[in-house]
Amino acid sequence: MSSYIFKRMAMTIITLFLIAILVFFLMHAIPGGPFTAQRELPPEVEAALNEKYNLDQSLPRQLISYLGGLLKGDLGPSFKYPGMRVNDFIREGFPVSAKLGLITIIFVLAASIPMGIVAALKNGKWQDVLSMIIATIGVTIPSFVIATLLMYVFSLKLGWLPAFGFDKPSGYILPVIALGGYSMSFLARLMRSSLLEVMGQDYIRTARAKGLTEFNIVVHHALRNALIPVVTVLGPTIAALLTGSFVIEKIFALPGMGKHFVTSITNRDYTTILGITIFYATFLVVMVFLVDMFYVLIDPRIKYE
Amino acid sequence: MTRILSLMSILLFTTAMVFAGGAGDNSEMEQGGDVEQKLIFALQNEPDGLDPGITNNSFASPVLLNSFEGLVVYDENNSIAGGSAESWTISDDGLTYTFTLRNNLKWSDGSPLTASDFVYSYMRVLDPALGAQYSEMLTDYIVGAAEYYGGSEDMNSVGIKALDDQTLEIILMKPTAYYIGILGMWVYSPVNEATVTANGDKWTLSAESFISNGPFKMEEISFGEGYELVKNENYWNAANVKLEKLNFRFIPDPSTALVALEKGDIDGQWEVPSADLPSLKANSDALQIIPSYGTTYYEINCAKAPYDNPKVRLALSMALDRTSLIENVLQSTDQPAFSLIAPGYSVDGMAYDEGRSDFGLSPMADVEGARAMLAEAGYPNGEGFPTLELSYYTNETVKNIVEAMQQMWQENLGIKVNVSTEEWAVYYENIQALNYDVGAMGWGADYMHPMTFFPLRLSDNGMNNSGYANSEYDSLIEKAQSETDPVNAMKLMREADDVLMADMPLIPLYYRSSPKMIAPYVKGWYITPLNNMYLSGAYIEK
Amino acid sequence: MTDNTLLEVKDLVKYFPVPGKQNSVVHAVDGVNFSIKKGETLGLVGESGCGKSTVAKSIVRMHKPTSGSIFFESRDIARIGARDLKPYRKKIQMIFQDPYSSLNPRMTVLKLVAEPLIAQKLVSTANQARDLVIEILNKVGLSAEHTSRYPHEFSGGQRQRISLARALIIDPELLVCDEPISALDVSIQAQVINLLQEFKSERSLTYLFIAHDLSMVRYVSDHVGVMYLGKMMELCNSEQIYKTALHPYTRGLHAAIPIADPDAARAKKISAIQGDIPSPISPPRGCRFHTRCSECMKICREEEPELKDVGGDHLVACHLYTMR
Amino acid sequence: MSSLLKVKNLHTSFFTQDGEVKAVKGVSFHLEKGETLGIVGESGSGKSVSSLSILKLLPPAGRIINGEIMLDDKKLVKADRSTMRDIRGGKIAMIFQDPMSSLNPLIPVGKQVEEMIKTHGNHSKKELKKMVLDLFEKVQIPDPSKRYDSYPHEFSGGMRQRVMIAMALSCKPSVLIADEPTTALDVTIQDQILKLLRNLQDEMQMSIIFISHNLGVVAEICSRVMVMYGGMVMEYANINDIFKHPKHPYTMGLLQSIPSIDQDKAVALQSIPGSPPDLSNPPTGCPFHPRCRYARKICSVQVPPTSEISEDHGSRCWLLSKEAPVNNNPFSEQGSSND
Amino acid sequence: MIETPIDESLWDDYEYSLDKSESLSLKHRTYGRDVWFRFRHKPASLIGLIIIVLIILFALFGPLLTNHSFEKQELSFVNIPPRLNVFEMGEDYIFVSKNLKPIHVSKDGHLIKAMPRIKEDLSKKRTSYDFDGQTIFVDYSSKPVRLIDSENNSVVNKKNIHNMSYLLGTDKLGRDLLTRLMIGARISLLVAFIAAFTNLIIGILYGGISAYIGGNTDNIMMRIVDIISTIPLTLYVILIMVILPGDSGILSIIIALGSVYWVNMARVVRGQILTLKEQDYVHGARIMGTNTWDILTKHLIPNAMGSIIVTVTMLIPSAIFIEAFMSFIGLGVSPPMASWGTMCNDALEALRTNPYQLFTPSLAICLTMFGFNFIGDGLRDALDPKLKGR
Repeated sequence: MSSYIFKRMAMTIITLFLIAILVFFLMHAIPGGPFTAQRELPPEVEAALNEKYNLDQSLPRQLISYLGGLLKGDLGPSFKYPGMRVNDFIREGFPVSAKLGLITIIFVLAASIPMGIVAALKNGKWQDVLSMIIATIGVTIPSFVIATLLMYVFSLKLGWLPAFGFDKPSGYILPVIALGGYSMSFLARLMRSSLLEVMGQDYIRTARAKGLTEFNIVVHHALRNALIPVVTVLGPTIAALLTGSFVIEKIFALPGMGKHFVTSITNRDYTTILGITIFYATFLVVMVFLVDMFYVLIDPRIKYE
Repeated sequence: MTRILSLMSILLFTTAMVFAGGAGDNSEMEQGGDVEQKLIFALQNEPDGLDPGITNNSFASPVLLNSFEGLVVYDENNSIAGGSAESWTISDDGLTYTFTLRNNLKWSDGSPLTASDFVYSYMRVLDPALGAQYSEMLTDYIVGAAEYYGGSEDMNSVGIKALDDQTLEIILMKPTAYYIGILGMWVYSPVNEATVTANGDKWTLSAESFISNGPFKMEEISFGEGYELVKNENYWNAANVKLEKLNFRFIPDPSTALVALEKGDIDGQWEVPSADLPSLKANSDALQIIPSYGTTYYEINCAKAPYDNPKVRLALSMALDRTSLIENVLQSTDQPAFSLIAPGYSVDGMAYDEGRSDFGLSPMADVEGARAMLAEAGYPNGEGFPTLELSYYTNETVKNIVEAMQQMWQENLGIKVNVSTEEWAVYYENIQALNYDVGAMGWGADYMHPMTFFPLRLSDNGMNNSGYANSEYDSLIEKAQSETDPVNAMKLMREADDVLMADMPLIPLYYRSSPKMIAPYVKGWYITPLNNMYLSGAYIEK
Repeated sequence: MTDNTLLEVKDLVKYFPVPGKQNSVVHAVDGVNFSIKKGETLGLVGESGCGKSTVAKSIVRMHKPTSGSIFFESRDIARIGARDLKPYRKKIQMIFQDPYSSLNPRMTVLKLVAEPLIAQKLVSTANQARDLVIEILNKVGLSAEHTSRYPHEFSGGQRQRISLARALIIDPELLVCDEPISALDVSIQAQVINLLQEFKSERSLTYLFIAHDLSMVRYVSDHVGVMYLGKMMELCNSEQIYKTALHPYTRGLHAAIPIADPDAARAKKISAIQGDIPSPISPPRGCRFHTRCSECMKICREEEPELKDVGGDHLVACHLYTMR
Repeated sequence: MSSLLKVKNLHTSFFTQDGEVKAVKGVSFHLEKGETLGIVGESGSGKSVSSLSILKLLPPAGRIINGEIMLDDKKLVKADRSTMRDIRGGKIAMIFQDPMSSLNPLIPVGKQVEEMIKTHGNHSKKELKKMVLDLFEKVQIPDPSKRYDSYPHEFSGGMRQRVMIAMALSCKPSVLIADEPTTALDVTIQDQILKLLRNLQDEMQMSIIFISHNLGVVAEICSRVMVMYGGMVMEYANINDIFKHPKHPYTMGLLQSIPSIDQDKAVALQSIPGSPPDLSNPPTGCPFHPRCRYARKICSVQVPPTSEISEDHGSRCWLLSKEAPVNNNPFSEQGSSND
Repeated sequence: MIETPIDESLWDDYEYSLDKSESLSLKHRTYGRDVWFRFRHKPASLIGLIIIVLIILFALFGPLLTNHSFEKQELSFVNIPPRLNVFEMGEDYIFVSKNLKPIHVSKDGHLIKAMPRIKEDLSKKRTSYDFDGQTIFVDYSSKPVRLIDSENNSVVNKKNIHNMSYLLGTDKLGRDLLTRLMIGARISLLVAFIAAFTNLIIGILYGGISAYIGGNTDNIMMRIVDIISTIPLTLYVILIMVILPGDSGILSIIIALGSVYWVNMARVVRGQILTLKEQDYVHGARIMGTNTWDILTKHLIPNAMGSIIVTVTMLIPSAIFIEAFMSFIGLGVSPPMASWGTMCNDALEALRTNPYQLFTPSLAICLTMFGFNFIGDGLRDALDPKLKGR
């Protein structure tokens, strides 16, 4: 097991470095630089900035010094926000995104799994149809439309909920729904089909033949098995939810990390692009790894050696 | 000789000013009972920094102008008034400015603020390593500054001196009548040497180290979320500062901010969604339309055929129905523009644009005229005219205008127009590289003087991205810049304006106004046409 | 071996890596020797996991053996590359156990049965192929109208007959049958066996017939080999395996066959072989069967018996007979 | 004496997109205390569906259309859920063909057995474990206390089936339905399981319904046999009659398909031609007639009635009717088979 | 036992025939038909199919039926909703738009013309307009906006009529929303289909090769997939927009989607091929000497097609989704072209003022996704070999 984990980690680090290198060259390939502005900078300033941020060096040298910093866990200074470091962005933004993400994950799980279960157990009945209509709507409407509509209805028309920010706990409600809507629906559908499949398995028939109550069968026999495919998609989903969403953070004015995914690119804030991507990739890899480890817990058949 | 420039521009902006109902006299008003004196104001974006010496980011302006105070400020009449300086004198040759600071000026941490602080701050801007984005506001005017900046001269040759603790002297290279207006920019704000030295480039990142000298001081900085400022008890005029708390919240989506405003969660917002303007105009008493000293225009690539032909450029300009663009597309209260230079500046009661030519343009499209002009240029009915590439940067409002312009040109001139968008960084590189036909652009004034616009078409100016060069224009501007008599200067500028617009090296579209949402119970604020908001006298009255 | 030996397997070894485990392997086949004469049928029996299928798959070169040789028409095909193998692909065919997974569900019967013809470039026109297909289909009891149908429309027995038609359409020399009837209903098994027997006599085919059903193996085979945990335990002609089986395992297998005779069946009270087959990852030392053998001796636990001729072309790997 | 379990005129259908598929068409049988009833038939004959119908464990598309199932005096067809739950496992236990898929892969086997006991009675935790270990011992699982915490995938097929048997026996049911319990196993293991079942039955005096497609296996364990084809009972009789005096062409065909020990290799096996019927498109009349070598025209027209040969022996074949002609009739004195 | 005597002739020998004994399902269906049969027996999937067909028809032929062009702007008729709340002034209907311009509307709901403004009186918050010689006023000093006729009387009669000139109303540049919706459908579906097609090709090739070769090649190829899937899409899109010549918004979206979005498909195909290549019929084919190409094209890919098609139907909505998202962050098709994504995005801004502008395009996106989702669900079941024969 430990040798497996070690191997996996080595692989992960190599992958992350490759991602860093690829993104590095990709972002330098796009035109425009971090200091492009309408008011042309005096050449002295530009030279000073380029020197300050190492941009006067050749790309490979920049890359090497960046990777060197990366090894020490330093994601470099932001080009756009003087004095800020990319680590600061993550330190400031990630907890916000993560908190929203965490609540969203709880909401997603708390809503999708029961929904999927009900739909599967009432296969073909109105509960199923209703759940699946909700779930289909959830996967069909883009999150920015959901977010705007929710705000229009609940903040503007009804005035029940704040339109932005986390100043009040109720401020979480709309972003959580908008952010989690898609995952919730997707997982509900997955849960439904997975549970439907499990409910057709022989061991469920065995459990019935034992005289177990339907509740017992679902809870003790079907759910754990049905959760396996759900857990598989949970890794990337959790990673995506915790690292924030550009759209939701923009609409609800949340000081999270998600906006950096887009703004750093439009700003050509090179270090931020790299840092955010690497942070996300690391997070993703770790989540996928945790999911794999979680398999070991729920499925005795899986062993990593 | 003391002269305070009068920069009133009411005449042209009657329309708008009526809406700016919040502006007004504040001294007599009583504060409204026990209402909490707290203002929450939404900004669309996080500024890229709060170092007044470095940033030129417009999102920083409401914060910087209310937490720092330079030597002079713009008052509610857009006139220059004393800020940290109580008074000043200008030598007869127009080169030496001597400022007398107010007594007992203090930083927000209570330490004394002296003339040498100003010297320190300005010299700091003149260090290229700082990366000051407005450095030319010093190097272009102050004697020795450019040389020091370029590294060829030492500090002592720069014309900035603290004569004593309360007296500051600035010596210019050449007489510049509008220099005092430039001094109102935040790049001329003092910064506290102690905190800058102690914290380096991080001094603006935490409230403790963010030491300022304006009416408000920083209480909390929440990165990505907003700034909380409180009244600065050490401000010289603290007695007249009524707001106890001033919050700036970043709400990237103006529609969200609007919802929040209508719910009463915030009291004002910097950007108003343009789509909501008409209904806000009809229904909201919070909408304030502020005249703005800026022009939205379109760059034409004068170095490229057929746009190197002034007739073509004029035809393009004539074919646009500016009124329809403003009323139907923007649904705003902007004014049709016929020149690069926005109106709003006046000298001795004479407005800059009084009696100005319309340069052959009219508020509605002059289809006949435009066609004739294009035919004269060799393209009757647009025949043989290459496809016009109309570029713009990713922005919703610009997109609407561009789409409407596309149709106007196609219909009115019979030419084919292609529209393409790029995100700003790419777009601007293309514009700079003259890799375009016609492209969206605009200019908002830095200071209240037409000279903030003219350099845009100087042949050697870095911001002239049109490939246009006219030595006559260049020399007129040079003359105007050093003309100390404002009336004469205006004449020269008007001449230059005529020379410029006869060549039509850009398509002026409209002179901007700037809509803001500020709840009606907020009083005592004012916003200048430079888009500078001053809240030192603001208060809540419910 | 005599001249008319078609296939000779010598010291065949096949180990499979255990997924996730670095240093252990599955000892699927661990040194097996046998040969088949032209026109004869060799039956291989044994419990699941004894390696009989691996032997079959090695012979058709579904995988490369770890070591050992497989002489087909005197040429070792155990380790030759895909190109050299091509001529043998025509001569050796195989029928699989599961009639459901061995036919591509997306192909019609015509395409399925014609596939080997096309792969071996034996026909030039579609009509020619079609005629050949119908001819062979008729032989296995199906008709021309079945050609446009898909496998899922057929029952298991019918599919197995399609598989047979498919394997035989290119006239192979050797047909490897990997448990061809064990997935079929009893009433159908006889159909397939009868077809196999018919073809054998008609085309003088050679079979390697793998099954776990001893009575069927005896019926179809000339010689029978009994495998256990990757080893050959006993090898003799089919009459001997039934009447004078020597190895305790063979006898046990024999006794385990349910007899369709209620009186005889009821008489047996204790099962013939106790326990489970051990893991092929770590097979027992000594005789691999010793853990379940009722006649286990001390030597059986320590020394592995060799497969030895005890006379009459009867080979057995058991210390009971090496002692003598 | 009333039978322990009685099934009368059972009709079970599946409702698919292709329409109704009649899997069981009027099956009747009874099961006496302590006896083993074998149900023989090939895939699709309706044998498994019949047994699943008894416990109402049919997949969602399946439904009992008609008929009566009586356990002692309880009517099961209309029984409510909680009654059925008591019966399942408590009165009637079941084991299935594939012990791998029939055990929950994520739960230790001990727990799975324990769960069954817990459902049908009140026992302390300690008792429960003890009972499970005893059961494991009884079904000859070596080293029970160690195996208690093992997962199904760590077991061999035979061991898994022993677990299933232990589970089935845990509540001392009066009826055990074994649905092809040895089909997936090797002969040696099949032999062990059969012997185990037989010994356990002797010991516990329960009744068994043993379903198999293999007549040999049935011979080992059953006292009475019922042969099914196309959803109908073709013939029923005690074990000796079935093997020695079969009265149905299908039964006869089945018996002849198995090579006997001294089968002459030169003689071809006697096979039943053709293929089993497609249930969604069953033949008219006797379901077996397309493959029957004795078939008459009437066989394709009308379903034959069940003729009682003796009290305990019946067969559904037209050739048994009094009017049936004698030529090529294996059941008449003169025509009995000469081929 | 048998009561009625049986007709003698019935005792004749039954004629044995091969066909009858080899019973086969009467309902002989080819594979495709079989799938179709199972597909159309699910009402939801059928509804999905009908929706998609209707949308495609709508996109292809709809623009022929409207008398508007998708790009023609009528700047005097901007932001006119589909339902008009008009003032009844004698025989005339007058609609006052959101930007407070009176528009003359005919009795049957056709927009006639916007009235020229005479004068705006800001202090009284009323504007005067010339209505065929009469002067009327729009008074917005109080809510709701009032219309005052030439005699200085407030017009009180109001009525809701349907906008017959623009059935779904106009957008912010006075273009017909219905026509734009149709054109938008073309773009959105085009983006979706081309993206799906590109993904199909790349995904199948990549996933197929990776799985077929296996071993270290597979390992490396899958690592590459991992890497690609973590790199921000925005970065690619900007890069691609820059590399491609100026005006090709759609092309860059398609290329962006096509060049990175295949990773899911590759994973799916790989998973399928990995399982399939261990199937007996694949081994069988190899034993027969079938070459690799035929094994891939005749055995592996056709059998993986089920999951592939299902993935594609799920991929199409996600391509529409991404196109919409791109528009949201400002990287959509170039104007005056419309796509549903850009329409949604344009309308979002004006949601408070003109909610109807968001309604139709987002409904269209929803319906399409519903359609594809249902088709995907239906196909998954229809193609699932496990369900065969049930």
